[in-house]
Amino acid sequence: MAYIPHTDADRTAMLAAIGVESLDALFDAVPEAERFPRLNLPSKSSEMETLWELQALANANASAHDCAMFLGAGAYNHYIPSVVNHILMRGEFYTAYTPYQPEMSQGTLQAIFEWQSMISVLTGMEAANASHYDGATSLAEAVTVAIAQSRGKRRKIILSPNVNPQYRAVARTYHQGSGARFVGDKSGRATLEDLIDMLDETTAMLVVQYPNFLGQIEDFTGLAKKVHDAGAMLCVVTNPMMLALFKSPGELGADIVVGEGQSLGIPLSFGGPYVGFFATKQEYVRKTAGRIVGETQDAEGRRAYVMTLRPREQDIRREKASSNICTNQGLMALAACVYLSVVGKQGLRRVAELCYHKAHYAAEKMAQLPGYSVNTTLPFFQEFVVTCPRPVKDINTVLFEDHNIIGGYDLSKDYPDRANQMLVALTETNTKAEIDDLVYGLAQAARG
Amino acid sequence: MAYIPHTDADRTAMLAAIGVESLDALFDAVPEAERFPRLNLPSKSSEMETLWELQALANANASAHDCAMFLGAGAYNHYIPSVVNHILMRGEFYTAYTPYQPEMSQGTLQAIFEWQSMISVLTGMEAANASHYDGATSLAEAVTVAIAQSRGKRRKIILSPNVNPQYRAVARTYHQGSGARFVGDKSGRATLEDLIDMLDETTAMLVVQYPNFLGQIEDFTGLAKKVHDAGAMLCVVTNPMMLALFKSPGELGADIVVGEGQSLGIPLSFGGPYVGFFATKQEYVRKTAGRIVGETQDAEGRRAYVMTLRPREQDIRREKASSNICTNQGLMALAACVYLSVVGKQGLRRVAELCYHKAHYAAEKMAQLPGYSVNTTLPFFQEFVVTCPRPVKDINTVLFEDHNIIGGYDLSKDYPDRANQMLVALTETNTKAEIDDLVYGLAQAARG
Amino acid sequence: METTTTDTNDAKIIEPLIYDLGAPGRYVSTLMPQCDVPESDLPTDLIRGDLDLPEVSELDVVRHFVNLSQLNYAIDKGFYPLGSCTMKYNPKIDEDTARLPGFAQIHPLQDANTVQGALALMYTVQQWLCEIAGFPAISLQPAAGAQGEFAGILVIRAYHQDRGGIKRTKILVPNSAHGTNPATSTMAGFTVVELPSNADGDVDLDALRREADDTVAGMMITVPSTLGIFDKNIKEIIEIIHGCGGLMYMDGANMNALLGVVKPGELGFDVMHYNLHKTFSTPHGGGGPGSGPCAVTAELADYLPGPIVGIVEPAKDENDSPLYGWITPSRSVGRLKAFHGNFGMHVRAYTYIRLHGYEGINAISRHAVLNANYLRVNLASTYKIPYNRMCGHEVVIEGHFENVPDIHALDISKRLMDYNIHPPTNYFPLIVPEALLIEPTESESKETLDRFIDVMKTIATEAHEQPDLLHSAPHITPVGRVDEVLAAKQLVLCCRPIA
Amino acid sequence: METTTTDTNDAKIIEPLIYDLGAPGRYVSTLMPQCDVPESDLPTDLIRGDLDLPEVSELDVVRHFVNLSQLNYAIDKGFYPLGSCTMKYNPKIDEDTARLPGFAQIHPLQDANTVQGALALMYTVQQWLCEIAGFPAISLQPAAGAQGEFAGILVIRAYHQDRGGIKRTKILVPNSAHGTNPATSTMAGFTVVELPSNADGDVDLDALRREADDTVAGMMITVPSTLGIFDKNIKEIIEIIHGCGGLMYMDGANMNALLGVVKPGELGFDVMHYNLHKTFSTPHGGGGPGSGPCAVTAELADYLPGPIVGIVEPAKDENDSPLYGWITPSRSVGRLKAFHGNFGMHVRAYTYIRLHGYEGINAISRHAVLNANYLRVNLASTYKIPYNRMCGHEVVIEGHFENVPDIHALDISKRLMDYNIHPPTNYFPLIVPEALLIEPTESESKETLDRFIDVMKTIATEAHEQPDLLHSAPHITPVGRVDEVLAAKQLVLCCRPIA
Ligand SMILES: Cc1ncc(COP(=O)(O)O)c(C=O)c1O
Ligand SMILES: Cc1ncc(COP(=O)(O)O)c(C=O)c1O
Repeated sequence: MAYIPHTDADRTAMLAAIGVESLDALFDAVPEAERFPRLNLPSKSSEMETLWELQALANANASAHDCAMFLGAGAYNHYIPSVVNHILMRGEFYTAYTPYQPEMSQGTLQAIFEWQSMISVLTGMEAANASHYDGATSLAEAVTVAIAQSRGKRRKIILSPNVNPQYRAVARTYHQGSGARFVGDKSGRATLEDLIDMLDETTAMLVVQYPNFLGQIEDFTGLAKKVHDAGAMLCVVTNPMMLALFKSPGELGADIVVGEGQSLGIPLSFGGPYVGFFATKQEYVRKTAGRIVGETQDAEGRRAYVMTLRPREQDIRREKASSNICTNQGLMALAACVYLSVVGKQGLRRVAELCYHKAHYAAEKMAQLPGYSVNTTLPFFQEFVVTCPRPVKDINTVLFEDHNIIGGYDLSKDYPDRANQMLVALTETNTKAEIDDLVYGLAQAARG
Repeated sequence: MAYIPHTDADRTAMLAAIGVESLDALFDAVPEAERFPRLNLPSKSSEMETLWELQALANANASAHDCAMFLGAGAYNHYIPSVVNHILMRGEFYTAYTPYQPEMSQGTLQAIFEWQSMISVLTGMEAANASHYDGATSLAEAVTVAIAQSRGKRRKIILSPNVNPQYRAVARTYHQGSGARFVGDKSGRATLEDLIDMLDETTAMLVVQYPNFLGQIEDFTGLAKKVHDAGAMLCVVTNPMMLALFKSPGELGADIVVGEGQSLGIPLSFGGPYVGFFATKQEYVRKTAGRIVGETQDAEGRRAYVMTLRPREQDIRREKASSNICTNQGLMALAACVYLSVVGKQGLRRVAELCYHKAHYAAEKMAQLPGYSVNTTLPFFQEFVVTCPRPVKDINTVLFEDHNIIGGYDLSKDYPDRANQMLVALTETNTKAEIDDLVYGLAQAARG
Repeated sequence: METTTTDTNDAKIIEPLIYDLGAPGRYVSTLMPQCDVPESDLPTDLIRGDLDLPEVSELDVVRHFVNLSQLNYAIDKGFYPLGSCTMKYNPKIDEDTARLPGFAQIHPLQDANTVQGALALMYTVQQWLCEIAGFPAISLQPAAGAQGEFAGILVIRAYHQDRGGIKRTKILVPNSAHGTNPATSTMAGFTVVELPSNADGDVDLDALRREADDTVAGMMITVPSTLGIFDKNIKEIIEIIHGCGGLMYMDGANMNALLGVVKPGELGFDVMHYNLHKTFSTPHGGGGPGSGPCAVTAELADYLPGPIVGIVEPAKDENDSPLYGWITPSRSVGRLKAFHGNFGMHVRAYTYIRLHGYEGINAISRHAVLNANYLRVNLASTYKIPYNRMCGHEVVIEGHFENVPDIHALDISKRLMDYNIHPPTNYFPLIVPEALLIEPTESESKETLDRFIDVMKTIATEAHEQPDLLHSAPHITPVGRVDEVLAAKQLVLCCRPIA
Repeated sequence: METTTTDTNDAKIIEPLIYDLGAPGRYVSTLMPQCDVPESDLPTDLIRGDLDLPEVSELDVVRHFVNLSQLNYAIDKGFYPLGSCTMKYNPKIDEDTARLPGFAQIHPLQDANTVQGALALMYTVQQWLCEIAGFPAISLQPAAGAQGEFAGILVIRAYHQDRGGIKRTKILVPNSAHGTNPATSTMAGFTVVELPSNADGDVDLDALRREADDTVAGMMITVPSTLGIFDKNIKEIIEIIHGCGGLMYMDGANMNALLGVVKPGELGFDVMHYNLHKTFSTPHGGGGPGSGPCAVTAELADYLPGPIVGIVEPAKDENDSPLYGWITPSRSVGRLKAFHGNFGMHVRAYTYIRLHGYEGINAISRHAVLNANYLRVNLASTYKIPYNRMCGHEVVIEGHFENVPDIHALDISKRLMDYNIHPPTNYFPLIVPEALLIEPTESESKETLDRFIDVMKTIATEAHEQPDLLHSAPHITPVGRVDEVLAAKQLVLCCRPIA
């Protein structure tokens, strides 16, 4: 049956060896009343028919494959070089598990070590871990580190309202039992100065985003010093694609840098699997959660890699572990590692520049549209806010139905006072023709 | 540039080592007048844009992906299990070449050996080679063997008119300089008895097809004996999918069995790459062309595989070689080998049965259509001839435009007296719903 | 093919780091599209200086990662009986369906009406997983088993809080439990109380009764347990906990023993998580991504993390489809990650369940358990089996011998590598000395199991006759035993200088 | 990871045959769709009995072929300087484009109006290949280089026959030629006359003049020659052959030295074939599939094998596309294979040329030749280079040493394997003693070449100091030197008994 290789003869011989009459007799220990329930599932389907069914479901979606995509807000439609998927399709990578046995896992281990190194470089931090589930849970784990760093004495976390709303929500979910107190983002309008004013001796960490959720590059000059002076840590949530072009959070004085690695060669895939990265100073490494790979040697002095600082982890530390993370997003870290390798130093910068140029071209065109206005008070990277003459939902309906365009993100979903504000994202995949279509579509949609 | 890794520094150092000033200076030996012509080609394009361009070209075709497919006539739309492509995508297989160095090629060599074994089993012959370009060139190579077997004394080749017309054409192309004489298929209507009557002491080989081009299974009982009594060889062109269900050509007494392996896990791909197979009795092996892999041992007695009987081949025998074949269709043989492995003994039979049942269901339904008649005087496998009330071309236009169906093959292209005859092919991929649609479409098309 | 060369310079390096390949100034030009819009000025004062990434060709990259991949062992290479991890065959078709452009290229924030296919798929996966486990509600959001646990424990916490249960601060966890269980409980703010196991490997009921009071929020238990056995008293345990007002959490990492055998919801569990990357064969990816859906009783449904997929407009008739949309449970514990979970794993799980159907799903656990017991009875004469009774989908043995005290489970594990077999899980569960937890899964054949049995017996003989063979193992892997202490001491985590 | 185990039973078998895996009665049920039509009776007397195919699980299959693949060396693993074969990098994107459903799932006999995208692609490939080689007409039908040669020689034959040239029975071929050249000529019914090379490796002009009479149908020559050099007298050779009424055939297998450097059509050649699997990087596939388009002058266009793609209705205006269709040249030598050639390779070639553009195409040969000459100058001090002058894209050296007479090119080749490098082509061209024909291709980096040079020098030292190291090589491959004589003697070509 399907992937069960047993022949009748195999089954007979094996049951005889065990000394039972039937497969069902293996389950005598299971309470009889509940044993062997009926499963209300469809009947089996051949691979061919299953593929057809899945194709039909896939075709029932409008995708970046057949629409122009201007939606970002935390996930971006970048081009993925073919080689990334070819490497990911190697069974040696995707059908292995966590490299518990280093002698049989040097491929995975070295790739993670390389990914850690690249994340360190991009963020400007000394160390990075193997991965977290996504950018949001990386932030939640950063909060844990900050509280632990103060030995639990500081539990106030100041969140910029311009941090991705879903990340803030996840940090809160994670810490509903930990005693962390989140402040700063309630009104949605706190400025950096407001946040700095909240620093006190109970503050464990201040969290900003770079570029912020609205696409803007806020001026963080001097921020780190103020945070550190208050005895707190500075956490920067960031988009690694931007870091190809803009100063690293390390240069800005961050203590912990977290973010979402999806931009780096990972498909949109309706929101996952992605990969959260987590980078910090070497001094905080022992406080961080998750797998970390370090360099070492084998018995004959050959260079080798191995998961290190294992005693921090749940399987050894159990109820004293700071996090329960076990399985992470290994294969996605590999994808990003291959992406960063092949796009490389010059290529990544070029992709980032294209995002920048396309976004600025689009912003300029939209700024000229009657009824629309674009906020460009701060520098921006690939995303910006355009205020529309009508609710974004309605605009997007017109864009999709009449122009085959998936429009930007409706900011009013997270910021009630941002009615009619659309967050538009551009990547290197958006052609000038697509952008011009979008501008045209917006003009049409203005009329209602 | 693209896949050229040289940096400026590399180039400079290398030119210096060689002792020339520039890349162009490497070509002084090339006649100056013609040196460095302008190339009227498009400018370079990024991978992303190239992919888009190719997607647009691909989308400009109607394919079995989005139409119901009833076209066969030598290439069949079977389902290809996912695992086949996953194995084919392994760089170790597809970026290697002919296994000249067996110590570094045991993967390719053993896979070819396994493919040879499976083809031997399917055809019922003692030996098979690594592959030919396709079924048609396999037949052409069989003709060469037959003439060589008679030491050139016999050069008459009797071709059944029911052999695939393209195969017959290719055999003629190959032998325009070899002195072979092809007879039997001129009128297009010669019966098996007529062909047998043509046997004489100049006959090198008689060629029949099983199932024949019209899908029929002719009765070859006693044929081999008559051919052999005349001192000639019997060549059977066959469809390996049918051999999962029907008696092997070996059982029928064939001396050489050739055919197209596309049915075995190879995509339609607009006609290629496919894989020709060539199987024969052990006694004729030394006369055959193409790579052959044999079992042997290494220096330490480990089992190993190696290309054998190499002195037959062009690189060693040069102008005395019986064929010039060098590169063959190795990867496609691997595809078929994986296909036959995973579908296996029971699965292949099941697929063949499905083809049979679907074809018979379709034939029965069409036979009931006013204006259409189906020829079922002989048993058939997956293809049959339906005589239509109008030219097949017109019927197919209606089927395509109104019903999204790619109809059968227009036999009048090859057999002028078969006007209005359509060769319909069924595989396990044709659902009952598709067949019913086809029948409905044919009924509609009858009206004109 | 072995990649080590006899080149003395390279001898200490199996495969260079990607950073040590390539040359300054090298790049892959095909990956740099032209700019088709006017270029804007960059804000120079914000621009970074150097970007220390690899400078390699595409060929450099391909060779590097192909060569790295060959340093790995994997299910696609051979037997991988890593206990508690369910390393079963990953169907190749799953990889194809997850990559269909209509799945891979949709954005998580698209309007629901543009992604009805994806929502229908998730809804169906929710339904099927509910049906298999006997629960009415589920959230697909958790990204792995541990996050599924966390979701479930937060649900338990919220439930008690809503009922004023502030003094319910304890979560009971058997000492055989996976480390994530206690860690999860702590993360959620609970105190963990470890419960001893009895001589049969079952939970010590007396100890349980002693702890079962009104400070208990709930109990986390794995079924079958991480010792690979079905606790004979499972219904009694559930009753005891329910009796003191606690909720029962089932760690579903071992669901590969229960498919079609028993529905945890029907046994009386309140919350459970799945590991799709185990039971439903979404690949382990060298350490993820996983997916850990969390299922609950009707009473707890409103607390699930969200959003989840619901029907917002039912189908009008048989030929119509319902309209699917996102629904956030009314008293949700909140979102656990951005967006909606590891959708790529949901596609694979859908594919896998669809291929199997009820017939196949019913067969999986029966054969997984058959395989584990077959190993058990065949290894029992050579290795000590601490709980030698009918086991579930895995069996724990002890990797040591009375008369060769310096042979440890680790030595046996490393020696297995020389036979091209991945070791079982080592030193877990913690309560078994020198534990080797062996999980064959249903996708392994009798031939493979027979060879494993032979090899294990050979190793036992070797342990007695040539113990050094085990101590010096492995011998045929790309590297020999690696020095974990050195790694922690030198703590080299990055190969580049960071400014 | 080495797959050999220390298991004594398995020691002589690196990987079992697929037939030796599995068990009777095993099958993969997911590959057996249900029958949705009424089943018909089978004609029992025509049905075969046993079908002796493997009976394995999907996992058996995956492991078997993954393990087999790892026994191979490949471009994706390392340096593969196999002369005359142009083992360059195969871009991964090519594999994606060739698999697009709109290409992979179209039937070759579909009506032209349903496959306009595929025809447009083939038409464009025809145009580009014509442009690059300087010919006005081409057929994409030939499946490999040898078939391209055959097409070209048949064209030459037909041309002469049309002009009553029945006594033109000779094809001249330099003795450095690839074996396919003489074999092709014989297949087409010609007599082969081998021409000697002079001390410089060029064609001996005197010998050529002696043979150049009215019995000459044509001459086949490879440019650059298989010695890797540009014949200094190429224009004179062409003149001589044209002077005696013969036609000039260029074997284009070495076009990787000529892209943007010279157009053979402009040099005066009449016919030429390409090897798309060499020059245009469609992968070699472990021995094919290839593609060998045959290009000709206007005078010969009507003889090309067909059908080829033509424009049957020109575009009406700029925004319109032309209508493409099949055209069979009026005096075609006939079809060379069923359908229209290896279309999958045409898609890859299109992708490859499109990515490069004229800029990239112009760079390819310049760098291929740069690489070859760099190897030449660096190896010249260690190895004898019979024609040590500026070479094309490959260089031939002699793999032996005066003072160690029992070291042969083969020993050097086998020893290279120990350094994880694929050997060059051995013993070809035949006219060079102990030939090692080295073709680095443009996709290899200076670092790779430098390492190769180092290794070649090390091997030269080893040859003198430890010759047994070479004789016993290779040492690190899955099998050691294999016994070719035994293979031919026992002639085991099939592992199953055939009834
Ligand atoms: C029993 C048990 N519970 C929980 C987990 C945690 O699952 P995950 O690794 O997906 O977070 C595991 C897996 O390692 C496990 O074996
Ligand atoms: C010079 C030369 N000519 C012709 C050929 C034949 O090409 P193919 O192997 O594609 O038939 C080759 C390839 O091996 C070659 O190197």
